[in-house]
Amino acid sequence: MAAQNGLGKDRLIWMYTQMCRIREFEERVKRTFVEHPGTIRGHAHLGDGAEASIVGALATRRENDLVMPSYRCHGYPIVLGTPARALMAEIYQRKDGICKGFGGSMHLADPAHHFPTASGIIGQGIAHAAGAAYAAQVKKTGQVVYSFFGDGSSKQGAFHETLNLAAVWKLPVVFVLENNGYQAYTHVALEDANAMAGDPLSQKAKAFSIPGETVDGTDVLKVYEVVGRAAERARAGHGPSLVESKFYRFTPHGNAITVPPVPTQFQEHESIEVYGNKAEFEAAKKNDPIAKFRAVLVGNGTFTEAEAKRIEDGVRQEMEEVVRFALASPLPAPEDALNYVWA
Amino acid sequence: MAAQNGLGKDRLIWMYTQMCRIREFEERVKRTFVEHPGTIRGHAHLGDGAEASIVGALATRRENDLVMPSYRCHGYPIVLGTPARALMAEIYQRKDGICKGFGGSMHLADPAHHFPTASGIIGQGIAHAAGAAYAAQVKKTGQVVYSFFGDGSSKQGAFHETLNLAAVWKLPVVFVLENNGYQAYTHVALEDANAMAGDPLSQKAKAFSIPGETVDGTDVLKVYEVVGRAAERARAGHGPSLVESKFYRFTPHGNAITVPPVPTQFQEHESIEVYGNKAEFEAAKKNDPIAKFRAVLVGNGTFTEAEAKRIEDGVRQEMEEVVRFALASPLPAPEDALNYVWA
Amino acid sequence: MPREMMFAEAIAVAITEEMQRDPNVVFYGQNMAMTDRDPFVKKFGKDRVRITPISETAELGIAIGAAMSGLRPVVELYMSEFMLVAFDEVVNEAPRLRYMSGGQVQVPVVFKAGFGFAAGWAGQHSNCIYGMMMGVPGLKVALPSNAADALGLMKSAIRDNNPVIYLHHYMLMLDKSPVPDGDYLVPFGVADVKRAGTDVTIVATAWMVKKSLLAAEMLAREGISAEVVDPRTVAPLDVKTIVESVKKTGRLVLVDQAPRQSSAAVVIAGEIAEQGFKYLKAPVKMVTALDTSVPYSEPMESFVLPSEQKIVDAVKSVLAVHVAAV
Amino acid sequence: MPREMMFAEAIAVAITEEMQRDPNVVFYGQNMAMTDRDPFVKKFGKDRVRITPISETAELGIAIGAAMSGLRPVVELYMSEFMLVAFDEVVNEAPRLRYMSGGQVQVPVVFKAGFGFAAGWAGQHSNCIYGMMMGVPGLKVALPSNAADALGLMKSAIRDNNPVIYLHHYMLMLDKSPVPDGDYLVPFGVADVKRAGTDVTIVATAWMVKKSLLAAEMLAREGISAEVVDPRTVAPLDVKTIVESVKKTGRLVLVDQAPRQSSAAVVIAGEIAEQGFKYLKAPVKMVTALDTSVPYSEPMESFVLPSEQKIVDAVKSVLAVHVAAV
Ligand SMILES: Cc1ncc(C[n+]2csc(CCOP(=O)(O)OP(=O)(O)O)c2C)c(N)n1
Ligand SMILES: Cc1ncc(C[n+]2csc(CCOP(=O)(O)OP(=O)(O)O)c2C)c(N)n1
Ligand SMILES: [Mg+2]
Ligand SMILES: [Mg+2]
Repeated sequence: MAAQNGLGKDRLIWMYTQMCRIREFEERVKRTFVEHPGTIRGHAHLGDGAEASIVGALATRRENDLVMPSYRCHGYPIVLGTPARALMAEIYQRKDGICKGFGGSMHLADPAHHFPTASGIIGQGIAHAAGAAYAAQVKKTGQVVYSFFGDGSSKQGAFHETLNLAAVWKLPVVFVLENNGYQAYTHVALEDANAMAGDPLSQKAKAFSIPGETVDGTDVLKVYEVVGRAAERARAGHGPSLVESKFYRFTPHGNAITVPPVPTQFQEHESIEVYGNKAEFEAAKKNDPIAKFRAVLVGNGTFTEAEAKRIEDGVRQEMEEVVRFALASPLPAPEDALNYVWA
Repeated sequence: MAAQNGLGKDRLIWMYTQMCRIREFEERVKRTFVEHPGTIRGHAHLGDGAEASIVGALATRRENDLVMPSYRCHGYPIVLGTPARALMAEIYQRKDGICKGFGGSMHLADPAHHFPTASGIIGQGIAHAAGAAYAAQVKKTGQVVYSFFGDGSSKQGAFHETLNLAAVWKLPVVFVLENNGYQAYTHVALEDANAMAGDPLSQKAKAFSIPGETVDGTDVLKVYEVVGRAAERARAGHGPSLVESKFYRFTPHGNAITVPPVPTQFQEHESIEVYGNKAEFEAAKKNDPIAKFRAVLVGNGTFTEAEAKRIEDGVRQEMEEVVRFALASPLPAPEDALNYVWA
Repeated sequence: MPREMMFAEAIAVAITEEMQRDPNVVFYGQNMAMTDRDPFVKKFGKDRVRITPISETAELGIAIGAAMSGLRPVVELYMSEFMLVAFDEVVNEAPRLRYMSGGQVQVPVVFKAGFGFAAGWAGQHSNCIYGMMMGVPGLKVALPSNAADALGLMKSAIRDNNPVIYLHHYMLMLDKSPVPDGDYLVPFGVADVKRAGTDVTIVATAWMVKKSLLAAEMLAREGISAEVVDPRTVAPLDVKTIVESVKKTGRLVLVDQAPRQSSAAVVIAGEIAEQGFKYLKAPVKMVTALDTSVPYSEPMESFVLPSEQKIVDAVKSVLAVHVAAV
Repeated sequence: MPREMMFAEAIAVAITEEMQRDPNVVFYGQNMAMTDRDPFVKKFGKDRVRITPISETAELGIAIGAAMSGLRPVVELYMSEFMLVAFDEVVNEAPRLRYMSGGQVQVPVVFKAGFGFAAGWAGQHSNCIYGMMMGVPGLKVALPSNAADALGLMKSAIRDNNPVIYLHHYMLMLDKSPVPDGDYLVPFGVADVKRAGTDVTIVATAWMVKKSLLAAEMLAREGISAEVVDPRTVAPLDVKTIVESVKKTGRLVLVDQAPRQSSAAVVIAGEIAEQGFKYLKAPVKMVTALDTSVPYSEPMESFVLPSEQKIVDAVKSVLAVHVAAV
């Protein structure tokens, strides 16, 4: 087959595989609430539906480029090479967790794999990402920093202040605004002035005189192309860009919030639970980024139906072991809590 | 003569008079640092250069419309009808001050004359103004709120958050971004991404899908026209607009900051003091909004040279008495400080 | 006769009743009032009940501006840490504008937020930040520990002409307790003796009151009579009632979910060191969170937080000290 | 032999020396480094020395992100209240990211700001907000009171691998005092006895140290020997040294420019109520700002702030109490 956007067969298959790994990982997180109640505490936010956006963006990375997502952060380290078991173990509160049980689902971090930290406070991570870009600029490392945040987060002052300063300093950073249609239970059209007016959220870029582009975040190759342009612009020293990647979140914002010991699980998606709009949800499901990419790759002969199945089986097996490992991993000792307060 | 933009002779003369009153008031504040050292404490910020912008904007007010400026707030209440002596007395720390000596230059307030408060913290007053507009909307008072803030303040998160929310709620507020070229000692081109790219700051309106317009803030009639449009839009229930009013601040940001008892005064303008750019300053002085408006009014026969002089003499006399009153007013009693902590 | 109410329900009832009583009361925040089916929207309409973007600075600043124009906004913030991105509005605008204007304006706002969610929310969502809001002249802070106080303090907060931070503890939200009938108000600055005792005074707020009462039970079984005092508001702080109790017991244990030096406990201890010193028969003892952020994993989280047993041990330690030994 | 230095100069020297020593130290903020004529820009260039817009959240957040990538940013904030618009970055990001990551990152930032400007800056620019930053695990707070400490604490702050809030008092900026030669560092968490005495312990920070030393002079003339202890950092807080002093004097006066319940004084009083109780011969006495915002007009401003005379009176009041009377 012909390479897609200069992506060879192996790379395309790698991309598909990563998308499947994210989906399967999140499925297992969700199932855990049912199969092993109490194993996951607090609030977990899943990335299913974002696979094309995450993988398309990260596929444009060069070695050492940094990634700073929001608290909805499971998918990125999976692609960056963090052992999935260390991520699941963290979400399961275990000693073998990537953060040794200190952070949990909202605060995964793996600097060794170019993922410094994630903040649970809306918008603040955008500034942290720009800071990493400032360090790259001062140290002349040639790194580009990928900053991921949600549509709702673009209403936080940190977004505005950071994009202006990043533009003024021409920082090597790509701002990916993940528009999944919702801010928790709030539809974007209820809280964003651009959305309310029928304008794209990428129009916010005009406030900073930087490029702003909206891309179909369910099309991994389109995301690769648009984010790739922004990354090269950053790498060339021309400063930041804003990319609005539009896709749909397939599970609700997070597991239901309640007081222990009341068990918590994922309910129905807000479109149905809150707005009674089943049609919106069904339409989104029909536009599954993984199914779409699979069809493209089978269609253009990148892999056969059978090869695709083999990949998917492999991923299922990997995540089966990931769950087994995480469940078997010991909890931290109580007094471990005294570590890492001070550097 | 023919009425200008539907403004009759009396109104035009009123406008000219208010501009002169602001200028003369600020001149007397500045002189006070020389003639009566120690009379004014802390940090005073003057509005000379902004007269056309302030008066042109406020001339579009209907009765009961509210005004919320930044800490650079001397000019607005002068136009709104606050006795200038109560303002000067406040700046002089006196008991007869409009805030009884509690607020000072940065925190003038006169709700009775539609000026609720001014915050000394950058950007926060923008949100307070939107709040007043929200109250007007809920109570259906028909009021429009005028929010004034500087070019530098448009880089504070509060600006971004407030304009989005004001647009989403269609609040009756007009946002006047006073671009006087400087944020304290920082030239706007050093800190604003739009300015750096040669774009107008009014372009920030695109981030909120609201009208954004830039106007020559040294031309009182142009300001009247542009702000008037925005005010009517707000009054009609169509929501907020952003107006960038461009003018030049004639005195430095504020009196020099030092530790008492070291005397403080106004130094040279930053353009000279910091940037050594005398040309910029001279050019601005040649474009004095008051001299320009005076020429227009004499030119079109609104008033004669002699009538103009009479107005200017009257204003000088008024401010002479204002200073005398403020100097004569007693200081508050120490224990007065215990008042007004709780409502 | 009193009604049984869930803590969360008591808050909703208080806001509802106050909105019915006063048309100037408005209620807004994130992720509420999404649709017309929302109970508050149904009752009070979309002008008075609104949904906001994730814009705390604008949300709180707008409340302050609206309050100066005659409204009495109640802002739903969900978690108290979300106030930190807009903390200037909380501690440097709302409580100062009246004073700086020489009494010309007032700022009757209620900033409502949950806190202390000890359920795996980790470092940024489980904190107790009321200590940061104490000693800010012009600002009040309420910390209810049961449904009756939750209802009565919210009603007082909404009627107060000053800015009030109303903090409800997540771990108490589903607890049921009796609430007096009628228009029940709880005054600010009046501590409540939640359990009378003679041997030792335990001062605690919110969730720590529940833990302290359980500890008092355990102590009672050992013949130790503990008095549990709940300040209910930490600003204003009712030092007098605490001093009265210490005068009786001579011994003071302070329980607080915050790390020691950011706690209300240490402030109260300081006040007692000045105003209650002469009644103390032993050093005060603080039972607070350990000096760490809140970890995610359960064993570590419970290790750093105060527990009934830690309270019991603290009480015994102060009882072990005899005047002679001092 | 020691150099004489102005307080402000000592800070600049410390930053300059540390920037020369370590290329990872960067320095930026508002209204600094406007032109190439700026001394820091001249020495270190525009990559390491920058001017920023009025965007504290971005300024502090960028510092945190850069610190996790190996830089050691010093952010110039001018007035400490300007941190409040970005307070989440100060108390809920910088001190928490290392802990939440299980020790994988560190955040060596210095947030530098002036405070306490008692010169007519009124309600929003004259405050003492260090109390809000105490007891936040992972966060350090320095409050120098003379040029030597200003220099030595800044150097330690820049070399510290944890986030440090460095607060310099405006009223001290022009004061000259001796500074030891060489690479002078002042350790964190070590209080300094600024004046030795035997009758009473006065604990004070920053400008209040200056006032307390003047008060001690006045007391000396009346034959009263006051020991003045300066914690120098309120996080970590050196309680031990204070207890040692109280052990000697038996009496404690705490002086603080903040309103009582938001002061470091009340925290220290609380610690002493637990750890120093047995040495106290009299109740502690706090001399703090009155419970108001800071008014603009001079007579009102000085009325609400602590003064030498108020300190002297407080010392006499605690000396008047005799153990017998307790
Ligand atoms: C300052 C702040 N306010 C509120 C919250 C609560 N909160 C957590 S996630 C979330 C929704 C974020 O939506 P969006 O930015 O669109 O990201 P998404 O969850 O859709 O990926 C909110 C409001 C927070 N964490 N921080
Ligand atoms: C949050 C905050 N940061 C910094 C300051 C200090 N400050 C006071 S005025 C000012 C400059 C404001 O410039 P601009 O908004 O352009 O208004 P102008 O003074 O030109 O009218 C600054 C930075 C402040 N008051 N608040
Ligand atoms: Mg979203
Ligand atoms: Mg300006």
